[in-house]
Amino acid sequence: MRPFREALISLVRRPMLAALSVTAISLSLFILGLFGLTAHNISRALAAVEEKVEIVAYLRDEIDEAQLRLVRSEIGAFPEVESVEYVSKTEALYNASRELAEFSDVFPDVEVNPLPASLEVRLLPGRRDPQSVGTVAVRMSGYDFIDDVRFGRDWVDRIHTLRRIAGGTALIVGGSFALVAMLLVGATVRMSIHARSTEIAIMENVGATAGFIQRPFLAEGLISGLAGGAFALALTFGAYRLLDRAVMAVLWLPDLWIAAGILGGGVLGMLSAGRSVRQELKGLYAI
Amino acid sequence: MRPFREALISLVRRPMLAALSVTAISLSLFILGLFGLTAHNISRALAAVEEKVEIVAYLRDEIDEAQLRLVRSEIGAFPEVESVEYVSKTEALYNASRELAEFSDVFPDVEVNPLPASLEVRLLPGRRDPQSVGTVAVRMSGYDFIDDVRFGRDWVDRIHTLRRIAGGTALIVGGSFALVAMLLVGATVRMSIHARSTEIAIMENVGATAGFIQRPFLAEGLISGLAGGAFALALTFGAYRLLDRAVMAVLWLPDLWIAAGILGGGVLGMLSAGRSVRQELKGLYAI
Amino acid sequence: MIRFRNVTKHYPRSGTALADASFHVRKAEFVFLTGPSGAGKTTVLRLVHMELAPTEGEVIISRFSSTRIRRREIPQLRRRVGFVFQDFRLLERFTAAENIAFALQVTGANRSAIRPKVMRLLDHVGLASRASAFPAELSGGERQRVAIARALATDPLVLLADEPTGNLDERASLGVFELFKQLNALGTAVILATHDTTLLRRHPETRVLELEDGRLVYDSRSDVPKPPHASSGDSSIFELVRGGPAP
Amino acid sequence: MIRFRNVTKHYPRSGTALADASFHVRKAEFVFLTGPSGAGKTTVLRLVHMELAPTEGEVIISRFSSTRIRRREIPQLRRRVGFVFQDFRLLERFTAAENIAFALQVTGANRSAIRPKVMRLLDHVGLASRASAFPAELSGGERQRVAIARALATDPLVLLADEPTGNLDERASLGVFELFKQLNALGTAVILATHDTTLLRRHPETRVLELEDGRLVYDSRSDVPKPPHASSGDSSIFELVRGGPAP
Ligand SMILES: Nc1ncnc2c1ncn2[C@@H]1O[C@H](COP(=O)(O)OP(=O)(O)OP(=O)(O)O)[C@@H](O)[C@H]1O
Ligand SMILES: Nc1ncnc2c1ncn2[C@@H]1O[C@H](COP(=O)(O)OP(=O)(O)OP(=O)(O)O)[C@@H](O)[C@H]1O
Ligand SMILES: [Mg+2]
Ligand SMILES: [Mg+2]
Repeated sequence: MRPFREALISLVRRPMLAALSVTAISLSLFILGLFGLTAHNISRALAAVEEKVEIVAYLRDEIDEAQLRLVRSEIGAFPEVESVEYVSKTEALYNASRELAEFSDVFPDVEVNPLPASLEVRLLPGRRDPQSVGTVAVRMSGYDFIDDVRFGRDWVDRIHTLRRIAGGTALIVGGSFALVAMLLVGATVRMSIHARSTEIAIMENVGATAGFIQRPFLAEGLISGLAGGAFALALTFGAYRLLDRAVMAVLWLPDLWIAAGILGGGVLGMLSAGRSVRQELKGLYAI
Repeated sequence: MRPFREALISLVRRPMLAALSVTAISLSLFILGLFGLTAHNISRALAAVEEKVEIVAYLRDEIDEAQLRLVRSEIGAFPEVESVEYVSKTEALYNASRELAEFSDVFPDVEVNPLPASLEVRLLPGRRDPQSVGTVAVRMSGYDFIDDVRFGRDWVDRIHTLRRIAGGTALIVGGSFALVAMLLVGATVRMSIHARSTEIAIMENVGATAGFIQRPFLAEGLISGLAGGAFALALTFGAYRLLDRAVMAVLWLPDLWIAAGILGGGVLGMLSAGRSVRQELKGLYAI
Repeated sequence: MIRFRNVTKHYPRSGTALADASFHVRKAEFVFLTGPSGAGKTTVLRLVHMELAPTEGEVIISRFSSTRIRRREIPQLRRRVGFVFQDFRLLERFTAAENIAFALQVTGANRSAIRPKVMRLLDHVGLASRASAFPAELSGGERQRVAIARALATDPLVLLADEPTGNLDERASLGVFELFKQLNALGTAVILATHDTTLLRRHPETRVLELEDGRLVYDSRSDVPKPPHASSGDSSIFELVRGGPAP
Repeated sequence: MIRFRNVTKHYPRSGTALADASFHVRKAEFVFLTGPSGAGKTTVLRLVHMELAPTEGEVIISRFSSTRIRRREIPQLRRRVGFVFQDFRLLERFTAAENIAFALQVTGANRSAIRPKVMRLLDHVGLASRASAFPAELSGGERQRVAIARALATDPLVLLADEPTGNLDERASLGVFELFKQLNALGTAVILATHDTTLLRRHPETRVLELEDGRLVYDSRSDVPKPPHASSGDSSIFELVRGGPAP
């Protein structure tokens, strides 16, 4: 195919220009990679904390098997609820003895188990905000056999605020980074094509149509963008390894993000090239 | 001055090239601005949390005025200690009654105040790590009149870990961003000067020395860098306002950072330009 | 084929380069366009090529008129017009052969036909051995010959040649001129802008259009008598020669 | 002043452009350098300018030798050598006047002296009215004259002129030639590379060096007889002219 052959020839024959523009594209996309890495890990950490949001309903001792089954299945059917776990009185005592050393001393001695049985309710992801938690808690406390409902309002509020702040910051800072990366790729491609305006003018002079002139540049933009994306991936991986070893265990980016980043680089390179070439075309009359 | 006059002429006569390279420089430095904004706010938030690290020493009821004064001044002289605050039995009771609603019910009724007096010790910034805290606590518990020393080891550990992680991440991610910004500025300046290699070759042909050729380019690099820095500042301020309104109250960057950013942009632009021109010089013989 | 109707061209920062010029070049005609430096020769050729729009008047080439042509028709026109530019305009990153091939690719020529045709053209201008050299690796005259070969490549309807022998020795010039004559014999209209008086003197039968200071002062096919060699233009050089101070 | 000692120049991708050339040009001498396109004329001038290093042999200009010159001496040399490049090499973003002024600034000329000198030079080449035009706004011949004015600006020790009249009409050529003669009369050595046979014929007293295919085949000052007009080079054009197919 002419466009790709010519693009490769051109990249090889202008090694400096090609190297500089691929470098600039790589660095621009690396910004996204770094931001993605940070954002992904923070978001996963928050999600992990949020998973601990649960509502505990303490049951009266009088509840019987059938009633328990009914309550469990009814609560399990609430639209917000992910799972309902039953913790018997014995289990509660066992857990308490493991968690509290002082308690463990008295454990074998107690005659009567003072701890109530309970239902531990987890909510679906996306329904762990204070309002949903509150609603579910209120509905649950309506049951006769439920003595008391607890969910640590402060805790839920605080996580929610954190999430909102992290999300808003990520949206604004991340959006800025993404925009910056796009604009940077655009500016560098524009620059590398501006450096070739004489070439483009000559092509026009010889009677080449806009499309004919553009095609190799589009191919070149695509190739540079993909190459830039690949290098950016390598750089991001380097930063990931460094973080992982020097600071703490971090998660690597999801495959989808990686694929989107590289393809995005290619498409961005191509679109920028197309736009830049169109801007260089003199059109009908030079003067 | 010739260099600056020529630089301005050149910027005006190549508006496209000038605009593109200033744009690219602005965007690159904006990355630093955004990162700086985020890092500064996270660091301030962590510092605020860390300020709450304190060691509380409960005093025996038997302690008298003179002994108390001695203990206070001795502990205040520890190299790690910032301040020592005395909380009397009465104050302790008052505080407890304000913080715990249940307690407040019984407050007027109590005959004997069950709460001990205490010393609240704050450490100097930079000495709030688990080890320093532990050392001070051990030294304090050596005093006769001190009954018990508490500092919430888990809390101190957790804050310290967070600090370490945030610091490490900032160092690696921020270092990468700074490097990327520098390389990007370098690459775009290099590109814009590469676009003028013919011009440079002609100057050499006419007998201009390397220094004579370089000077206007240095001035141009300085001007573009400063302009890029100023635009980056404006963009960063925009992001700050957006964050501040849409997400949460954030702190603006310290003046020193701003000055360093803009001056850094100028110096970076100048150095990159100098290096780029030297690379374009054909030198002794073209072939 | 080529018709100028009262064409005037002003350049933004320098004024009138062509004033009220009217002439007609027929199909398969051969015309010398002459006049001193700065007279407007290149301007006329660029108007034919529709690289410039006339400020006033109309330029008509074949079925294209400067007043009605649309943007996407420009490439169609240019593919029928071969232009040997005064400053060559070779693609620096293309070899001599690739520069010529490019002009053929643009017309959608058959890929397999391009290579032999390019080699034949290079051979015609004496550059077969330099086919794979880049413009920067060619001498001035060699570059000019590549530009000539490119202009001839597409068997154009109209050939515009702007000082095409300025960098060529007498023998090469003659060869190039013969190439133009042959193309002309096959039906191509040729406008050759030149100062080369040897060339003019050698072909007294050929039509001459003479410009001076943007005005068409002489057309050998009309009845206007050739004016005495005129006054304006480069007088200052002569003042100097007649006794100005050394630089 | 200028001495070539068995100078050979190979270009990386194209072989020998100059083979074992030896000659000497004295102070205040005027030399025509001639030969067909591709013979090596520009190569000789670029060697004098130390833009190229000889592959073998030695080039000596005044006190500079190609074998010993150091990087920082190159600008010193070039400031003493005026060069009218075949492709002009004007700074595109500088006006005509600024292009000439630049050559003077480079030599550290007094700022207040530059402006009047530039205007005088522009006037000498008939471009006073185009002083503030950019190269892209000039005609081919006008650009060439700016290049000439720039080369003359620094009162050089040596003037190299590469086909300096290729884009000029006869009268302007004569004027330029007279400028060169005047400079030469003041002590500047001039090497003028040209194919312009009219110029050569008009100045039979002037020394001629003739190159052919990289060899120095004739020096009018030595006793070597001028060879019959030779064989190689652009023969293919003539084959065509003698009856090859049209392109
Ligand atoms: N792009 C431009 N902008 C402004 N003025 C121009 C431009 N191009 C040419 N001119 C001016 O118009 C006049 C005619 O220029 P043109 O190039 O047509 O001359 P020419 O006859 O080709 O001369 P030459 O023989 O020197 O090439 C000249 O005075 C020139 O300075
Ligand atoms: N940079 C280069 N790289 C490779 N080959 C070159 C280079 N420059 C010139 N040549 C070749 O060297 C030979 C001599 O070139 P040169 O420019 O000296 O010729 P010239 O006598 O000036 O010709 P003209 O009259 O056409 O300008 C030519 O065959 C040319 O192709
Ligand atoms: Mg012209
Ligand atoms: Mg030459």
